[in-house]
Parts: sequence; structure tokens; C-alpha cells
Amino acid sequence: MKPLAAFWGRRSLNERVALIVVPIAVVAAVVTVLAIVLLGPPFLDFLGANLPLVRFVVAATAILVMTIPTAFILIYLELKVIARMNLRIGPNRIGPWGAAMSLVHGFKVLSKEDFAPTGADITVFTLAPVVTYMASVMTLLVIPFAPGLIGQDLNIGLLYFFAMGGLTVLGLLMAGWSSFNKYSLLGGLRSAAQAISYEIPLTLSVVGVIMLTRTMSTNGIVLAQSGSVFDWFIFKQPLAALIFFIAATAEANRTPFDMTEADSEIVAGFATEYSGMRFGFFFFAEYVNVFIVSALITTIFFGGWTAPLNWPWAYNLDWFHPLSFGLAWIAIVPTVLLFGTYFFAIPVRLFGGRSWGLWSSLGLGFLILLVALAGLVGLAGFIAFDWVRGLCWFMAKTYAFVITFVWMRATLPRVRVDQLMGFAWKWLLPASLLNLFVTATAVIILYR
Amino acid sequence: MSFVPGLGMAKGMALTLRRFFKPKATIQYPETAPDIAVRFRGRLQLLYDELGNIKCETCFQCAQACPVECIDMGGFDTRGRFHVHWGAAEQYAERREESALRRSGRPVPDAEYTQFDPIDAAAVDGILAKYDYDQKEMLAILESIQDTYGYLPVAALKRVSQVSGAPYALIYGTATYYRHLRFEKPGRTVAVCMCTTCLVAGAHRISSTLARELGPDTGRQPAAAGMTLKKLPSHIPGARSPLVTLDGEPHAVSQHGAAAWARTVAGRSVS
Amino acid sequence: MPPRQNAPRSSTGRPSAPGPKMRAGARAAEPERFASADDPRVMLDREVGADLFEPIPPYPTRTEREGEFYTLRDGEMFLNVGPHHPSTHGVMRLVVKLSGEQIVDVDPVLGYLHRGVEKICENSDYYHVIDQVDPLEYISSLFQEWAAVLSFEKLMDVQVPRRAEYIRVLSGELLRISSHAMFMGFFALDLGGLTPILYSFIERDEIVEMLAALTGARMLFNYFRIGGVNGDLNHEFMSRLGDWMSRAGREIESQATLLNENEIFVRRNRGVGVMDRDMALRYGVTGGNLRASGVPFDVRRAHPYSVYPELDFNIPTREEGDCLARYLIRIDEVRESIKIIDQCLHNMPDGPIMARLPRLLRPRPGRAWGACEGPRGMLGVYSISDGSDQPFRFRIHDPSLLNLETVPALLPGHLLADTMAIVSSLDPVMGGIDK
Amino acid sequence: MDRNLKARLEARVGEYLRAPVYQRHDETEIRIDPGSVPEVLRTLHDALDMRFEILADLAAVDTGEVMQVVYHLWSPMTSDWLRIIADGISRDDPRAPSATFLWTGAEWLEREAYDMFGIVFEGNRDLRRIFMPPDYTSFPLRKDFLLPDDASRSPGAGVRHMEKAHDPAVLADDPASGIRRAPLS
Repeated sequence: MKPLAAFWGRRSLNERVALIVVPIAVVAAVVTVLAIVLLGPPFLDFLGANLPLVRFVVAATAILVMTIPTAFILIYLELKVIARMNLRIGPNRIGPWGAAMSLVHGFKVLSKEDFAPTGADITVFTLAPVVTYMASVMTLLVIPFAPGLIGQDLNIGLLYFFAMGGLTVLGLLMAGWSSFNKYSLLGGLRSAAQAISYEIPLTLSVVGVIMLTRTMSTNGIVLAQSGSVFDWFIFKQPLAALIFFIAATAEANRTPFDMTEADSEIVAGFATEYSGMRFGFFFFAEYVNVFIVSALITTIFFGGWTAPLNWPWAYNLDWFHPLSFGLAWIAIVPTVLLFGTYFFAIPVRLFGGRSWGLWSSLGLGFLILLVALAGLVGLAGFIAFDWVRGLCWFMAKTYAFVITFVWMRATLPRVRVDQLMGFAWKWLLPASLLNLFVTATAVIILYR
Repeated sequence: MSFVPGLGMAKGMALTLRRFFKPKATIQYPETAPDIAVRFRGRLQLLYDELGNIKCETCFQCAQACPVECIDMGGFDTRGRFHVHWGAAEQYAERREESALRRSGRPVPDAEYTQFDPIDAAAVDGILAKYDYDQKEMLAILESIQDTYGYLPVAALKRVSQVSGAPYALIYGTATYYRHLRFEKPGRTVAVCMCTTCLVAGAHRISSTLARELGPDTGRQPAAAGMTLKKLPSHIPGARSPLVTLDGEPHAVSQHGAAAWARTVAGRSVS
Repeated sequence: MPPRQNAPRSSTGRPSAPGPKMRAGARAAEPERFASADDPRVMLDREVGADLFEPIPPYPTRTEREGEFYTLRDGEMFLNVGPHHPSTHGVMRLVVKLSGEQIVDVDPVLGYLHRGVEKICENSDYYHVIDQVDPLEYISSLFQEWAAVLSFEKLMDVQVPRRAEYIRVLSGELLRISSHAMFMGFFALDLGGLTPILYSFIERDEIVEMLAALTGARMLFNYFRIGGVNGDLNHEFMSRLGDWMSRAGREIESQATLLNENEIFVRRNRGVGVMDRDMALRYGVTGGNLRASGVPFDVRRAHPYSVYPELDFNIPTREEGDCLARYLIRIDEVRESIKIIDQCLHNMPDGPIMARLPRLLRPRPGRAWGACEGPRGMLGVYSISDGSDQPFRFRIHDPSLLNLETVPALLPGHLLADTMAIVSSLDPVMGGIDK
Repeated sequence: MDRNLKARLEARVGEYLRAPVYQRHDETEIRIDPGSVPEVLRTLHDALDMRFEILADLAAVDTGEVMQVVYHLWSPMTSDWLRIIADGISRDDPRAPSATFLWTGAEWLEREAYDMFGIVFEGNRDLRRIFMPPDYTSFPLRKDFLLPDDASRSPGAGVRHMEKAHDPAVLADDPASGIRRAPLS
């Protein structure tokens, strides 16, 4: 023992670290390689054996992960758009054009203390944000982003969506009740009442579409409008589209229907007592809701991922199959990088002025080259793979509606509670029933 | 409200959409400075020179120019005179504790502020009546006040300015100009001049001796009963160095005799 | 359960010097109280002790009215709107008694901003008073100065030069516009509109910068003097004013397009908080709120006090007396003010801007009441002189106090959401109310 | 000033006046007993040639010897402000009739007067402190309420401590208490 201790004592700090780390690293590497070699194929077989389950797990994880950047983008978008609309600049300090603002928001929310008021029902209080967030995330499962790119193509997709939308309100109600604050209570009850009265026109307005398509699967609805622009249901069901838009605004608690956190009346509504990441969940859930609602409007009435114009020349680029080049890649890659860099660097060096030295212009040229390559690959994908195309169109339409929601928030004042209810029951409900009746008649007359 | 439902909202939406593309009203401060009006008052503040000394000479011209007399003097500046402040006394640290103490009704222990103590102003009124409230007689008035009280209480000066209507600045200027008018209660203050001549003559050693004898530190309230040890703001012209004053009168104190002198002044027995 | 008013608190709420002694007996006969949803002990769970909750109010009630207000019937609850609430202007607290979202009764609690300005003014001489009253109505502080100065000038028979009067009118009307712009912005904000407040702040900022060029301060201009104004018109001010006049009130007009026809906005305000003529008079409401209920009372015309008789403008009135009328009145007044500014610029006389006054003011003993028309109504100052250089009594009358007093009468029966509409349509400024 | 108004006032409320009608600048001032406030206000408010229907202000004044309640009224019939001074309210137990029977808005003004001066307005249904906290015990705007440190004159004259007894007898022989008394005109 003694010589070992002496040996250890003579080693310097780096040597000691190396003595510990290196063997572990070696062992770990060996074990990994062995595991991959030995267990890899059977594991893949296992995955392949029960593919649907794996697919579901992957899809759920992907969607859960996807909500975070979505919420960030929406928050930043709202900050910027509203700011510009009331003649401000908005966030412009953090990141380029303040793009990192919502990221910093996230960190702030994470680093804040979240406390529960005395007298609050802690379990419910803690559970509420999670319920809200999970409910809104789960609705994303049935949204067809692109052909084949859908979480789970349920044949009762719309029903599932409305059910989950109801759950969101449950979360708000829990929050309002458990916060032990009258403002929160008012907010929660308001949200419950609002949801109850707006679920009905929301659902009824879609029934017309369901009758026309004879399916409740969102994918099926999109496929039903994939013919031309005039197959979109906005043209067949304009009234339903309007009703759905209004009701969806109320469903997502957006201005002018943001009763639940009417900041000038009930301080922050259900979220009054929330802080830190608990509040962050509500915050994210709100924006995810906005995204989902816009996505659903796109899916049901604006043809989902179908392009407004068809692409006759969208032939497949099979000749450009990556493997068809074989070992030539070894020559192609450096050549392209080298000459491409020079190609873009030369004009920078020539016309960039004195500030661009040799290396800086070369670096810039390399960056430009990377961007150009990325663009090329994207364009190729856009042309070659229809899911890329579909995704692009879907996102374009959805964000158009997101911006519309933000625009409304920037413009309109808030509706009073009773007027909100009155509007739902006196106008939206009869209108949706009328729409339903007309559609039914048309279906009976035309499609028989 | 228009007859077409939603038209009003549509107008609003159109306006916001147009504003979306309009130039923005934001002034990005550090990059583009806002154009501040020439007359803009901004914040009042005192200037300091490169040595960190306050530039204010306490000439009171600002106090006299201020139309609403919001400029006020208190504390002490580098020349041992009052310091310039703005606004109510409660805003400034030394005065805040002063007025807080006074609000509590207890006597204020701080020797620096004994001169702010309230006084029985009846005598002042009598003196003023004697001089017929004449501002030109200010020096005589102040002298007789000092004869009455033994020193010049600030309260008395304020009283004078209230009753006679003379600006406080004028009275205060007069009081600080003449050396025989003093603000300290007699029998209290020992001051050592620290001018170059006196330092050469060993003023520093004297002051440290006095400090050791009289109390802990210059400016604070020493251990010896009611003695205050100060730096003399400026050398009295004509007085011989080293210059030590007791309540403003110069005393001849040598380096070696300082300790004994201090004990005698403090009223202790000479060992 | 013991009645909550008789919480075991002694020695509170009872003035030492003469107070309402007769109230003591009144508390014996008070209605029997039920357990209500608001009662903490009902909603309480185990680990929270009952001592967590103060009785409401935490002192024995002082009047029958208070006792009757703080007694809950079944299904009612109290809601503290303010002092920290997004839409209370200043630090105002409304204790609202709700059943559901319906308002049963309101009890405004004032004094969170009380500085005792009257006492301070009585202890500071006539020159000081002007900047002591500045922060009272901090949104339109020139008018408070104006009232004080009017009263003092009556007190000491000062003749103000015409140019000074014109400058006063000019700056005053500018400030009126900025104040109204802020009102519209905050009104829309309380109704949930995000954008108008920023448009109106653009308008206000131009005006305030302009006035900073004239007076030297953006908010608390200490500009009016007894017998004139502090500084003469300067080039910078005139150039800024010229730029502004070319597009005067543009932002306010843009708000008008944003809100006036907006269905949501109109539906929320039409017929809400209706204050009819008699009620407005009984409550001593002044300013736009009074004119919105059909009484053409505007001190500028009813009791001309400056060069207003020479100027040509009219007093807009409306008959409805609801929130919408109170909002629209402001827009009309802005247009009138722009007319007045135009006239002031056209016939601005030359001459001195200050009357010659002694350095120390000692008016003869007497009393004077000066009143001027602020953006929120009649601002009055009643000052008594005892011959010394300080006002013996300096009484400030602020319109917002009486405007706010109508709230307990207007709110009951409305929804909680209407609280914001009504209160902010009355446009109170707590700085002036609490003095 | 409006001479005609003076004549009308003497005709209407002549018997209540305890001093001749006083007119200066654009103000007409009458001085009455606190007891006769309701009749006078009612008359001025209802009489067809008066119609003083806007209550401009209700102020309380502490002259050092007595308390006053001062009403300012405005009427479309005259170009003058009318000032009614209800004079001679004792400082020891100040009581005055309330004006809320005519102007409901006077309620808060009277609350303010009570809060600052301790004048009890009989008939005001809700007479409690309005600005000061409920457990506050003194009346700040009285002349014998002395400021802790008075901002304009500090340091010096203003430094006395707060809330001496509201007893003029005590304060009379206290030289340091600069209690100011108005010349009663």
C-alpha cells in the first residue's frame, strides 16, 4: 500500500486527473463499441418488430420538444409585431434584432423563485400549469404538418382535439381555484364559462366540414382539399370558417376575448399568484395554443399542407442520389469547399473595401458558401420531397394566422364578460346551426 | 358606430397595419441622444474640481437668485463653511437625522448641530425692535445678538430674516464675514491651523497631542467635557504660527506645552 | 360568529379631540351577519391559522355607513381593487363588494398619497407655494399653479401684463391637450387596448418637450409667477410649437379612428356609468364629466379669468352622460384647445411678462378665491392672508376629488369590468385628490 | 363686482347676516352663523333670482380663536363668486350643520374638513377620516398643530416637535409656539 501512496503522492495534479480519466475513457469506448457491435442489430430488430409504438414515442417526444422553440418564436414575434404596430421598435438589444429576447425570457422565468401563497392548495396549485401545458401539447399530435408528418393520424382527430382543448380550461380552473386569491378565482371561473360557451359553436362550425369530407381525421380533411385552391373549405364553408376563427380566438384566450387574464380588470386572472417556471408553463401554453389554433384553421379551412398552386415540374431527383457518387465524394467535397470559398471571397476582397483583409474575406466567403449550400440543399429538398414542400406551405399559412392573432391583439380592446357570453349564445350558436342546416341540405341535394 | 358590423374594427386594423410600416418614434438612447431643450433645468448638482474639492465657494448668489428659495445651505464644505443643498432639509443625510431627532423631541447630541437648536426668540425680537428692523444695521444687530446669547444661533438668524425681511443669505454672509461673530457656543472649540507655515512650525504634532489629550479624533466630540477639536479653515492673518485658537481667539501654544495647555483648557489638573 | 366590526381593537379610530361621539351607540343595532364565501374561516384549510386573516376593516367601524358597507350578506365578497392594481390611476384603493361579478357597493379608500401640501404651503411664503402645489395634479401641474397664482394676484391686487396672460393661456392649453391625450390612452388601456396609450404618449411627449423648452421642466414646470410668468417665449419653443401645429392632435385623431367607431369599444361604454344632470350637479362634478351630462359649465366661460373673453372657442357639451360621452367630450375639447392655441399665436401682444413686485410679498390681510378650468374640472384656491409673508390659510380645491366621489353612486349594478371603464372615464388624478 | 347681487342677497337672506355684505374684485362675501347655514344654502340654491346650484368649494378655516366653514358657490345669474362664511364655531367642540342635504358631493369635502380640523358636520352620514389613517388622533391643519421641521425655514424656526396638546390656553403662554392668529375682519 505504501509504495502506491508514495507513487500517487509524487504525481502532479494533471497526472492524477489523467490517471483517473484515461482508463475510464478507454473502458467506456471499448464497452460502447462492443455494445454497438453485439447488441446493435438485435436492438434494431426489436425496434422494427414493434414499429408503431416506437413511432408514437418518437412523435410524442418530437412534438413535446417542438413546442419550446415554437413558443419562443411566437413570443418574439408578438413582441416585435405589436411593438412595430404601436410605433415602437421592440426588443433590439439581445441577439440580432433582439431575436434572443424570448430565450432570455425563458432563462429569467427559470431563474425566478416560484412560491405558493399561504392558504393555497399546493398540489393543485403545482399541478395546474402542467395540466394546461400538457393538454395544449397533446392537441399537437393530430395536426398534419406535411404528408406523412403527423403525430398520430387518428380517425377521430377533430374530436380528440376538442376534448384536449377542454382539458386546457380544466388547468386554468384548477389554477384559479387553488391560488386562494379572488382575482385568480374570477379568472378561472371566467375561463370555464367562456370555454363552455365557445366550445359549442367551435364544434358545430366544423361539423359541416365533417359532413362534406365524411371523416374526422385531420389528415383526411387535408386530403379532401388537396385538389386545387377551390377545394379549400374556406370557399365551401366561409361562414363556418368565420365562426371557427372567432370561437378559436376565444378558445385560445386571445384579445379581444382574453377574459381570463384581463390585466386591467382582474390583475392577471388565474396567473396572478404564479411566478417562476409555473407561470412559464402557462405562458408557453398560451402561445402553443395560438399556434395550434392557427394550425387547425389552416388544416380545416385552408388546405393544410396543400400548395395553392400545383407543381407539375416537381420531378424527383433520383439521379442526385447521394450514394450514386460513391468514392467521388472524397474529391468533390474539398474541391467544392475550396473553389466555392474562393468564388465568394474574391468579390468581397475586391469590392469589400479596405476593411476586408485576405483572411477575413476568405472567412466571409466560406460563410456565404455554407449559406448557399444550405439554400441549395433546401431548394433541392423543396423540389424533390413533397413533405418538405408541404411543411413549408403549412408553416407559411399557420404563421400568417398567428400574425393575424397578434395583429388583433395590437388593435382591439377587450370585450366585457356578459357581452362575450351574449355574443356566443345569441349570434355564434344560431349562425353555426344555420350553417350546419344549409350544409346538410346541400349534401343531401348535391351528393346523392 | 357604423352600420356595417365590424367596419369600425376593420378601420382600426387598417390603421395599425399602416403604422406597422411607418417610421418608429423610439429614440434609442445611447446611440442617438435626445435633443434636450436649452432651457431644460435638469438636475441641480454641485461641481467638483479635479482634486475632488467642491467648487462651490458658498457665495450664496444662487440662493439669492433662486426665485422660490429652494436652495438651502447646510453641512460643511471644504473650507469648513456651510455646504450647499437643495430643497427641504429632510432630504440630506446629516439634516435628516437631525430633524428625525427633533421630531422625536429628544435633545440632539451632535455638537455640530447645537447651533440649529431652537431658541427663545423673544430677545431677538427685542433687539430687532431696538434697531427698528433696519437691514442696514445688520452688523450691529448680529453683534448684540452675540452679546445676548454668547454666539449666533442659526435659529436667531432665521428669526431675523423672517421678521426684518432681509434675505437669509445677506444675514448669513454678514455673520460669516466678520471673524468676531461666531456660530459655536463659547468654551467649546479648539482649532488648530494647518496652513503651510503652521505645519512647518509643528502644527501637526500639536494637533496630535491635543487630540490625544482632548479626545479621540479631530472633528468628533472628545472625551474631555464638551471640547471639540477642529482644523482651522484658514490662517488668521497676522497671528503667529503655530496657531491654535480657543473659540476663535488665538492662543500661543508651543509644541512642548501643548499637552499641559490642553489639560488646563480641559480643566483637568496639571500633573 | 362575532360580528366582524367589533374586532377586539381598542384606542383606534377615535379622535382625541371632539369626534363623532354619537356613533358609539349606533353600533349596537347592526344587522345580523351570515357566513359568507368571503369569510376566511370558510375557505380555510387546516394548517393556516385563523389569525392569518385580519377582520375587515381591521379597526372598529366609525359610521353607520361604514358598518353597513363592511357587513357581508350571503354570497357577497369583498375585492380590494388597488392600491396596487394595473388600472388604478395613482395609488387608489376601491374596496368593492361583489356578488359574483356584479358590484353591490363600493368604498373608496383615499389618502395613500397624502402629503399635507396645504400645511406646507401655509408654512412657506408666497413664492414657495407655487412650486409646492406643482406635484398635486402631476399630469397637468400648470393649472394648479394657475389657480394659486390667480388667488394670490387677487389677494395683492396685481395687474398681470397681457403678454404674460397670453403665454399662460398658450402653455395651459398645450398642457390641456397633453393631459387629454394621456386620458384617452389610459382609458383605452383600461379597456384592454394596448396601442392607443403609445400613440397618445407620442403626442404628449412632443408637447412636454415643447414646454420643457419654454419652462425648463418636463413635468413639474414651476413656471407661473405671481404677476406673470417665469420666462418669455424663446425660439426653440416657437420652432417646436410650429412643427407641432402643422400636425396638431394628429395622434389623437388616429386614436379616434382606432376607437370611436370600434364596436367593442362603443358597446363597452355606451350607457355605462350614466350620470344625469341633476346627479352631476348634486355631486359638484366639474369639467368634462359635467359637460358630458349636459351642463355647459366651464370656468373659462362661466367665470372668465384670463384673456379667455377675448378668445373665440366654444364649450362642447353632450347629453348622454355615460362613459362614451365623457370620452368624446375630451376629443372635442382637444380640438377647441387647438383653436385657442392658434388664436394665441396670432394675437400674442408684446410687452413685459412680469409685473413689478417687491422681493418679499406681504399682502394686506384679506381673503381671495381664484379658480381656473383644468383638464379635469375647476381647480380652486382659497387663500387667506394675515399680513405676513406666508398665506395664513391655503385651501386647495381639486376637481378629481368630487369626480371620484360619484364612483360609489355610479358603480353599483355594473360588472367588475365596468369599474375600470367608469373610474378612468372620470379621469381622476390621485396626486390632486390626496393633496 | 355685482352690486345688484348685493341688493338681492340683502333682500333674500338679510336677516341671517351677521356682517354687511362684503364685495371685492369678483367675489361677494356674506358672513352668517353656523346655525343658519341650511336655511341660507337652501334659499340661495332654490330662489329663482339666485340659483347658486354649483358648489365650488367647501373649506374649513382655523383662525386661531374660532373655526369657520367657508362655502364658495357659483350661479349662472351673476358674474360673482359667492362666498359664505359660517363664522364663530368654537375650537373646543366645533360643530356645524352638513350641506349634504343639498349637495351630496359635499360629503367628502366635509370628511376632509373633519379630518383636517375636527369639525363635526351634523347630518353627514359618513363622517370619518378621509386622508389620515383611522387610528390617527389629531387634526393637522389646525393652527396649534406644529410642523416637525418646516421645510422652507429649516434649519431654525421650524424645529419643534409634533402634536402639542390642542389647547390654546397651554399654547398661549408658550413663546416658542409660533401659533399665528388671523386678524378677524
